[in-house]
Amino acid sequence: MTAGTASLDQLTDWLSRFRDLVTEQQSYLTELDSAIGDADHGSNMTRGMNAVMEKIGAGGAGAVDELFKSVGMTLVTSVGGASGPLYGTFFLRIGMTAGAATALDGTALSAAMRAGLEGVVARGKAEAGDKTMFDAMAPALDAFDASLAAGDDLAAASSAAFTAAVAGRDATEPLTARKGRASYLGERSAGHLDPGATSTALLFEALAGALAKG
Amino acid sequence: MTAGTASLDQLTDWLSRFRDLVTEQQSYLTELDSAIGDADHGSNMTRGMNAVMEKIGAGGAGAVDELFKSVGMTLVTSVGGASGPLYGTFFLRIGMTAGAATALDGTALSAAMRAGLEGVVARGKAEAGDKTMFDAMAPALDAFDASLAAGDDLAAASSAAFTAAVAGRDATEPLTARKGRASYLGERSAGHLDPGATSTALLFEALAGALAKG
Amino acid sequence: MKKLINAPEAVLADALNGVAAAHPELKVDHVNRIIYRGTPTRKGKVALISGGGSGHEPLHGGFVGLGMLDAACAGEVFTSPTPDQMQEATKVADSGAGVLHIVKNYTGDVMNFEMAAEMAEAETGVKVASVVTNDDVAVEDSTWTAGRRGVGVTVLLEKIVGAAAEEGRDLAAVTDLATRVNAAGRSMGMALTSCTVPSAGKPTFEIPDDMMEIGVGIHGEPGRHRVPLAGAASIAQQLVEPILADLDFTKGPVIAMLNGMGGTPLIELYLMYGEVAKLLEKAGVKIARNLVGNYITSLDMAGCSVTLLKADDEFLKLWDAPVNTAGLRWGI
Amino acid sequence: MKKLINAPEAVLADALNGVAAAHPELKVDHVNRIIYRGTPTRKGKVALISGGGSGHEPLHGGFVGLGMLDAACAGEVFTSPTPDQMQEATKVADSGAGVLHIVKNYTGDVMNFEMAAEMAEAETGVKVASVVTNDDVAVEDSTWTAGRRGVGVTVLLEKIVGAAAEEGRDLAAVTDLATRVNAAGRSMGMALTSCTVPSAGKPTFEIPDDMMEIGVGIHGEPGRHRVPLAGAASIAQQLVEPILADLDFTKGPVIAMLNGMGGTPLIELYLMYGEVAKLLEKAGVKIARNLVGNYITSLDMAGCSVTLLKADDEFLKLWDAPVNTAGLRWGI
Ligand SMILES: Nc1ncnc2c1ncn2[C@@H]1O[C@H](COP(=O)(O)OP(=O)(O)O)[C@@H](O)[C@H]1O
Ligand SMILES: Nc1ncnc2c1ncn2[C@@H]1O[C@H](COP(=O)(O)OP(=O)(O)O)[C@@H](O)[C@H]1O
Ligand SMILES: [Mg+2]
Ligand SMILES: [Mg+2]
Ligand SMILES: [Mg+2]
Ligand SMILES: [Mg+2]
Repeated sequence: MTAGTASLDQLTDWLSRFRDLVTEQQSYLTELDSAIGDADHGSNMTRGMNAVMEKIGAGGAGAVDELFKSVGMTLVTSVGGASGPLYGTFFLRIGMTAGAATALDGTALSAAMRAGLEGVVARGKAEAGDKTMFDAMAPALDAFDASLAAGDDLAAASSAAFTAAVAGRDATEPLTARKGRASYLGERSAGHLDPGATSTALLFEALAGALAKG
Repeated sequence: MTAGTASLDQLTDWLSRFRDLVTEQQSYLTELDSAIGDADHGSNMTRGMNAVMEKIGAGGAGAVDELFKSVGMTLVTSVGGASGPLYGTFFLRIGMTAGAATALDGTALSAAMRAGLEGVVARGKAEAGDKTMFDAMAPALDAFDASLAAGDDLAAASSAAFTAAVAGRDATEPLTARKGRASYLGERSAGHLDPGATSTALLFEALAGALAKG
Repeated sequence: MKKLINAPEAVLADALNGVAAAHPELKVDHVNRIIYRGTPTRKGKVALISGGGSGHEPLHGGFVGLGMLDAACAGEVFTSPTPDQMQEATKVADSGAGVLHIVKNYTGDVMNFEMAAEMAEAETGVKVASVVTNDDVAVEDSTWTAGRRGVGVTVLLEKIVGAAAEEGRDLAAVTDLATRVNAAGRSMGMALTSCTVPSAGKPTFEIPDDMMEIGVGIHGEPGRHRVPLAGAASIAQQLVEPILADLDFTKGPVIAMLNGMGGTPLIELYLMYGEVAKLLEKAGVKIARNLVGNYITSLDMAGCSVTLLKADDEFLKLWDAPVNTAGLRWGI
Repeated sequence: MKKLINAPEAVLADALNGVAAAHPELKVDHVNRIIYRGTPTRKGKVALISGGGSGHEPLHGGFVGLGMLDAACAGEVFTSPTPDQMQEATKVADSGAGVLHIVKNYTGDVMNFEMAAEMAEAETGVKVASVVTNDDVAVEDSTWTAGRRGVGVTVLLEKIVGAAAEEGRDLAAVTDLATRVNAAGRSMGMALTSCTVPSAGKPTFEIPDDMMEIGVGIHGEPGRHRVPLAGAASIAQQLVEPILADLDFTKGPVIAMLNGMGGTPLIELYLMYGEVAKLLEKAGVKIARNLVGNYITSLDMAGCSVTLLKADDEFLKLWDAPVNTAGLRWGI
């Protein structure tokens, strides 16, 4: 189906942009987590992505699988909490699925991210509407696929994914949480954005930025 | 020397007025104690004088010694802190000095209160300028005696005592405390009224009220 | 934010330095952030490992020692530790008799401990069993949600199961006991104030002077309900009633814990315990043992929680067994 | 004011109810507000009695039991108990071997204990001796003033002297020991926030978010100096330096206590202990034993204090002797 590929540099740029975004929005993410969680999502994601960039900044990943397995393991071993294993598994599965390529075309990237999402679901058992990162991640991947299927290139597809992630994030606001810490609040969880869905929207903002043309 | 006597009823009225004044000014006394002490002088004095009025309200004191010994013991056993033993001793010594009279003339009342002051000094070792209740009590008794010596009656003498107590109280403000809790603050104790000197001014306000002419 | 810290990022490392300095009888792995007993696990003794986010002290590091845990993994404040920490603790503490992971029911803790167990079994063949505590009646129990939080019962479980491991029971027996202790306990908590997470720098929630949160956990999360501030007797009732409604505690002896959230002084905790004891007596609940103090805290939050545990003779005997940890000590 | 209480006037009575409910091994005289050991003082054993205003828990009631106090008198919050309470405790606890009154140096405490001793000796012939603790280096020592406050050393003294009384030393020996312990110890405290006295209903002092009080006691009084908020390492230095300047602690082993003021969580106390231990090591002070926790508090004040005690072999042996109280327990 697809036009263009994501190079190893672009994929590394994705991670770097994601680090910058969570760092910039650390306080905001923590504020969201204060309302319905335990006020650490911003510092968790910042700590994790800084560890990731330190690890891969050292360079040396010759292939996509190596890169993302290292990213996943670094998140798993540096974050903790719910987001550590979930984002960690997401990237680990991307690495396991992508293989020893040095670039991914749309189909391959889609398959890898899908595997990542499945990993998140395997770990966290979240379903649509539970008010978790799933609610931003699943629509983002659907939009990514739909865009590729419509013949768009990677830039357009990742931009569509971002838009869908933002919509998915916003749709978590009225929901009553059924998974994660926010579920302890019962109905009081409604009326707040989910912090994990918000960081996931940043994940796709970073992807769209990294794969944008020119 | 003196004109008029203080009857048992008037002396009881003294105590009752003192209770009313410390109750009214409980928050104020505690606020003063917050600045340079431990924020309990108002509740200490209120608790003590309420216990006193409950005790003597039951009636039955046939003589001055009985009345004030009971007042002193009640303060000693219900207040605690610094003010309990000090005010308690003040009234105990009044009782011990006054004897089984049913009224006190100026000379007798002066002698009794002097004995009370000596008791306060024996217990607390305060000297003039230490920033304690002594600094209101000693000038009040001096003024009381001077007024009587000048031929004034009890009403005028107690009013002079009150005026002197207020002046003594006000003079504690610039002092650096050398006794009591305020001494722990060192120079930071300067610039605040002493709480005990403030309640002692109320003691003489109550006396002046009780002995005022008809 | 007013805290006795150097910097938000350094809280955990600095606090572990203090633990190491204060407790020469413990071993602190500063790299992996694990607190061990000073002496290796006795051959044949099942090792007990727990862990969780920091900010709940003395839980869990304060419960490492004879009669309780073999090791505790410390996460960042309110953040579950990571699988590699738990895997390392599992490897080191195992004496060959297997390891029980004691996990409080939070999504992060459960996932990280699961990964750790997978890794430890796969890489080293250590037998790992887990128990997940979930005693908080403030949260509705449901398979569709994350379920109930693990709170106060975790403390009582670590003591009771720790004594059983010390006796030499095997991994299956220790795990079974842990499951039974968890099933027999219930908790309910409240907060007068929020706590402040160091990295967040300000209180997790704002609450007016005349309100309180009922049904809080131990992570500074808002509670189930915000209600008007009330006296101790009424607060006790709001904590005890949901517990008694959830499980019958009148059929035998009970271990009761009145736990402080970290910012509440002991005089208030005793006062609250007096109110709780009165209510329990009225309800026909017989308290055989009790704990009053700060055992599972939420940083500097002011508030308290009540935990009740149905305790048969087996539980009571294990409860009374010697214990020698920084946070609980008797009989030794 | 947010507190787990029913009413300001009822705090002490209600808290004593809780103590009685939580500690069946103690006897609580609710009328006289005295906490006794459950069993009468052994014939021939000197009785140790302490007491003071409430709000410093676990001090003193939490230190009643084998190896420490025989009785503790509880005053209103921050208000010394009254002579009749102390006299009653003295009468009841005396086994014929005499009674040592352990008094913290505050005008009120000293005067009330003096009156109690006079009354007890006059009315019942009980031999009463006293020791007045005055270890707070924040206050200048002078015969022209009320002198130094009694703070942290009181805890260590009650433990050490309690063990000596348990050994059967006579009143003169016990008193002499108490005097020596007091002379060998120094303390210094600080506060991040004020406490709130229940009857006052609001914080004793206001303090901005970027300031702290150095040289506070345990009654919510402002300190000697208000200085800019600093990190834990700097705070440790501001506490340790005046102590070391006042007494030489480098000549032998030392018992160190890092004490919380009531509103500071354990994780911060451990962190502070780490900083203090580092400074002491640098200064050549050898810590032989330590305590980290809330032992002598100031209601809900956030802050801490450092206490050092020069401890020779005699002190260390007595320190290590068994103790069984609500607040300190080991060896039994
Ligand atoms: N079971 C789950 N499945 C998917 N995502 C989850 C699940 N539980 C929690 N999350 C996500 O994790 C986010 C919280 O992450 P974080 O605050 O870092 O961890 P913790 O909740 O342990 O403090 C939530 O906002 C939510 O999006
Ligand atoms: N040695 C002393 N001699 C005389 N008065 C004293 C002495 N020490 C304290 N006081 C008085 O007691 C007052 C404080 O009383 P109060 O607050 O009730 O007791 P406490 O200081 O024990 O909390 C002080 O303001 C002072 O006037
Ligand atoms: Mg969180
Ligand atoms: Mg006072
Ligand atoms: Mg967390
Ligand atoms: Mg006082």
